[in-house]
Amino acid sequence: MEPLRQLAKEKLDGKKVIAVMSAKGGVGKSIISSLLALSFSNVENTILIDMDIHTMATTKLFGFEGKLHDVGKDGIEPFKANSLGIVSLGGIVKDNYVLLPGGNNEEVMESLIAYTNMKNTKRIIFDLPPGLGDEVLVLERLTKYYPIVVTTPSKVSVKVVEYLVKYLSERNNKPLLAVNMSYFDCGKIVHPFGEIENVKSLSEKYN
Amino acid sequence: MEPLRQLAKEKLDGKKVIAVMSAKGGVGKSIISSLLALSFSNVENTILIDMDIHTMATTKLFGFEGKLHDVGKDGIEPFKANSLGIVSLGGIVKDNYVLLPGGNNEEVMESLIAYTNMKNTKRIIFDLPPGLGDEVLVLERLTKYYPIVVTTPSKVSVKVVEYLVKYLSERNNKPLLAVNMSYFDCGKIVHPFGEIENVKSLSEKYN
Amino acid sequence: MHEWSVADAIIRTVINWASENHVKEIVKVKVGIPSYSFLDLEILKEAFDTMKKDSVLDNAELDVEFKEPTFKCRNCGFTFTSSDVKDQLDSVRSEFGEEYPLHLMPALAPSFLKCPKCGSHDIITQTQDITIDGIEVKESGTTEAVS
Amino acid sequence: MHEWSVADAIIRTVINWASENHVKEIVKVKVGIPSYSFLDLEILKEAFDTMKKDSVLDNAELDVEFKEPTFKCRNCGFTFTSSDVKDQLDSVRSEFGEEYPLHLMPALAPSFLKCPKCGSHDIITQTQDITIDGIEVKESGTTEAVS
Ligand SMILES: Nc1ncnc2c1ncn2[C@@H]1O[C@H](COP(=O)(O)OP(=O)(O)O)[C@@H](O)[C@H]1O
Ligand SMILES: Nc1ncnc2c1ncn2[C@@H]1O[C@H](COP(=O)(O)OP(=O)(O)O)[C@@H](O)[C@H]1O
Ligand SMILES: [Mg+2]
Ligand SMILES: [Mg+2]
Ligand SMILES: [Mg+2]
Ligand SMILES: [Mg+2]
Ligand code: NI
Ligand code: NI
Ligand SMILES: [Zn+2]
Ligand SMILES: [Zn+2]
Repeated sequence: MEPLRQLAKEKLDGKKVIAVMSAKGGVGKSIISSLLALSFSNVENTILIDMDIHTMATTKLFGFEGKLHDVGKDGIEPFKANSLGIVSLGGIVKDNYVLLPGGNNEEVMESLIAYTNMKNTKRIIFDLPPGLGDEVLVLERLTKYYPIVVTTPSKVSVKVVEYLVKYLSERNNKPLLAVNMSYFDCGKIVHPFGEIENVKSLSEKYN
Repeated sequence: MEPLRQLAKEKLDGKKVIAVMSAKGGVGKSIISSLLALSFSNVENTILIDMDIHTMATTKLFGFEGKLHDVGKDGIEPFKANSLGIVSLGGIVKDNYVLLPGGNNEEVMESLIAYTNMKNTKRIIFDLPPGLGDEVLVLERLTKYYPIVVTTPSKVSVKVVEYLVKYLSERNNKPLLAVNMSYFDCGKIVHPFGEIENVKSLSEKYN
Repeated sequence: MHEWSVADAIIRTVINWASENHVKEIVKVKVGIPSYSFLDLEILKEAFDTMKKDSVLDNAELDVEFKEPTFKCRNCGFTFTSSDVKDQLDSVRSEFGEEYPLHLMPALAPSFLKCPKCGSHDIITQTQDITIDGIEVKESGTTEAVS
Repeated sequence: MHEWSVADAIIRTVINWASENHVKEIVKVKVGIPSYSFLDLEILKEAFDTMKKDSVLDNAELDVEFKEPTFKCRNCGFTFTSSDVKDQLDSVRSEFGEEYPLHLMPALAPSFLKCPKCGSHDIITQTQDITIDGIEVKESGTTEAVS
């Protein structure tokens, strides 16, 4: 009997869930999940949940640093950025760092999901941390989700991200591959992290 | 009694240890630790150990993908890039992904250290993963180390990296802050991730 | 107010269990809670009694045991309990107020506690969150189901 | 050849323990090893006997118990042992040869094993690496020190 898991599962039941993922850090997961969530929030009630428990970038991106989530009878109240709800561990620990042994990660992640007030919410977007660990295992235990795997076109990033694409394909949970074509316009368009060719073989290999 | 930890501790005893760290992903830890290690290897016997067990970027940066470490009576033999020794979990799992619950991370990290052949090695450089978890705790359990904390000058990265700088300062293990001033020359010098001003307040705050 | 979410988790879990085991009426639910979460027993019971209505838990009583988990420092080996770090806990609680981090998420303990002997955050503990330690049903006497 | 590193870890740990406890001579060291690491007992004993020379372990015997840990799937709840995933283990061993990943690092098991029931990698296990389960000393009879 696992009360935390039970509550987390039931909270997500019936919601449309997207997970923005990558095995590599700094590829634009938080940027892309934020933009995506803002877009969806114009269409239906959406909450963005930041699962990166060590960086908590979302509070920094949206300007909620130093703020604490309200906690009511329905749970943790998301911060509001226009019509988008935002939940981050940063709204629980304020400006403290989060330093934890690996065995504690899953419980913190499950808590963040279980205790969020999701009433009237139709869509949940998860901003996942780098790596291939608890975040993937926890999500899979709790819900079906639509994976968006983010990479830059650099060769190293593409190779690292292939681990995750391979894993998801094996689990019959085929991802959408989002290539962060961050570019620079200084008279001509330049792509500092590489050209699209680096990604094509990955796309073709996993269809 | 912990045989794995005992062996790891004794392997590192008397070595000069640097840890290239950051709470944030994609800031250049692997790039900087690789360049640093190559430099030191021209001066003294040096091994670079990649502690990022999910991305294993070092095999990709140095061209050792698909290769397995030899394992002899003295342990795991580092790959050789000129005079630099390189140890990566990639040399144990080949091209398989590494997907693990958090509770298993520390044992894999301790194993990587414990079982490496460090005979005649004077300096160990650790390339750490993003986050603030087992990698920091494991290293602290095993050895004294010199921390190099890497950031780009972007505001979000600087804020995230402050967690680690704060933690290390509390532990009286003051880091060297390395700012990855990746720039673009297209007629004039441009810094896509921000200007040095974003870092100055962090430097001043933690001296 | 986090107590309401805790009650919600308990109720949903027990209802799910009752459904899977064809149980019609539950008399008592025994739960364990780490002492350092400082959950308010009165609020927890109030929330439980409010949310259990019109369910298989209608007549159920909530029996709460506050547990005193042992912490172990992985850096120096020292073991301690939350009474040994009372000053640290008080300090965090005063910084945050009622809904302090370990109230909401006991698993965050290593981030907020330092070993009283060596100062390290490298701390592990066995019990971290709410547990359901026993359920008594009406029908055939006592049934114990441990989480 | 990984057996040599395992012997090295055992010897250093026991020497360290003997030093801290003022023990002069050790008669037997009992160790536990997960079965799925497929360590070679003969090579392990050879390595132990070679490396123990001129130490407090000079006359010590190595007593090895291959343990059969239980795996639990966190996705569907199924429990199993390594004999239930023999085909998977054989497949990995044939891919890598003798120094296969779980030989070197038993903690990597979840990456290489899938639940036989649901196919998930979400697997936990209690025993993961080498343990020192007992030490017998010469002086005052049997002393048990469990890791
Ligand atoms: N398309 C983009 N254009 C400009 N900056 C970007 C873009 N994508 C990412 N960045 C920057 O790169 C850094 C890493 O992005 P982030 O979303 O935090 O990555 P992740 O969440 O994968 O670690 C941030 O400083 C971010 O501002
Ligand atoms: N100074 C730099 N110049 C050019 N590219 C860089 C520089 N620093 C980092 N990069 C690129 O940024 C990406 C992230 O760098 P990496 O060293 O892998 O970061 P981390 O190890 O912190 O995740 C890689 O694609 C790398 O090639
Ligand atoms: Mg990275
Ligand atoms: Mg991010
Ligand atoms: Mg990141
Ligand atoms: Mg890296
Ligand atoms: Ni409360
Ligand atoms: Ni071997
Ligand atoms: Zn301590
Ligand atoms: Zn299963």
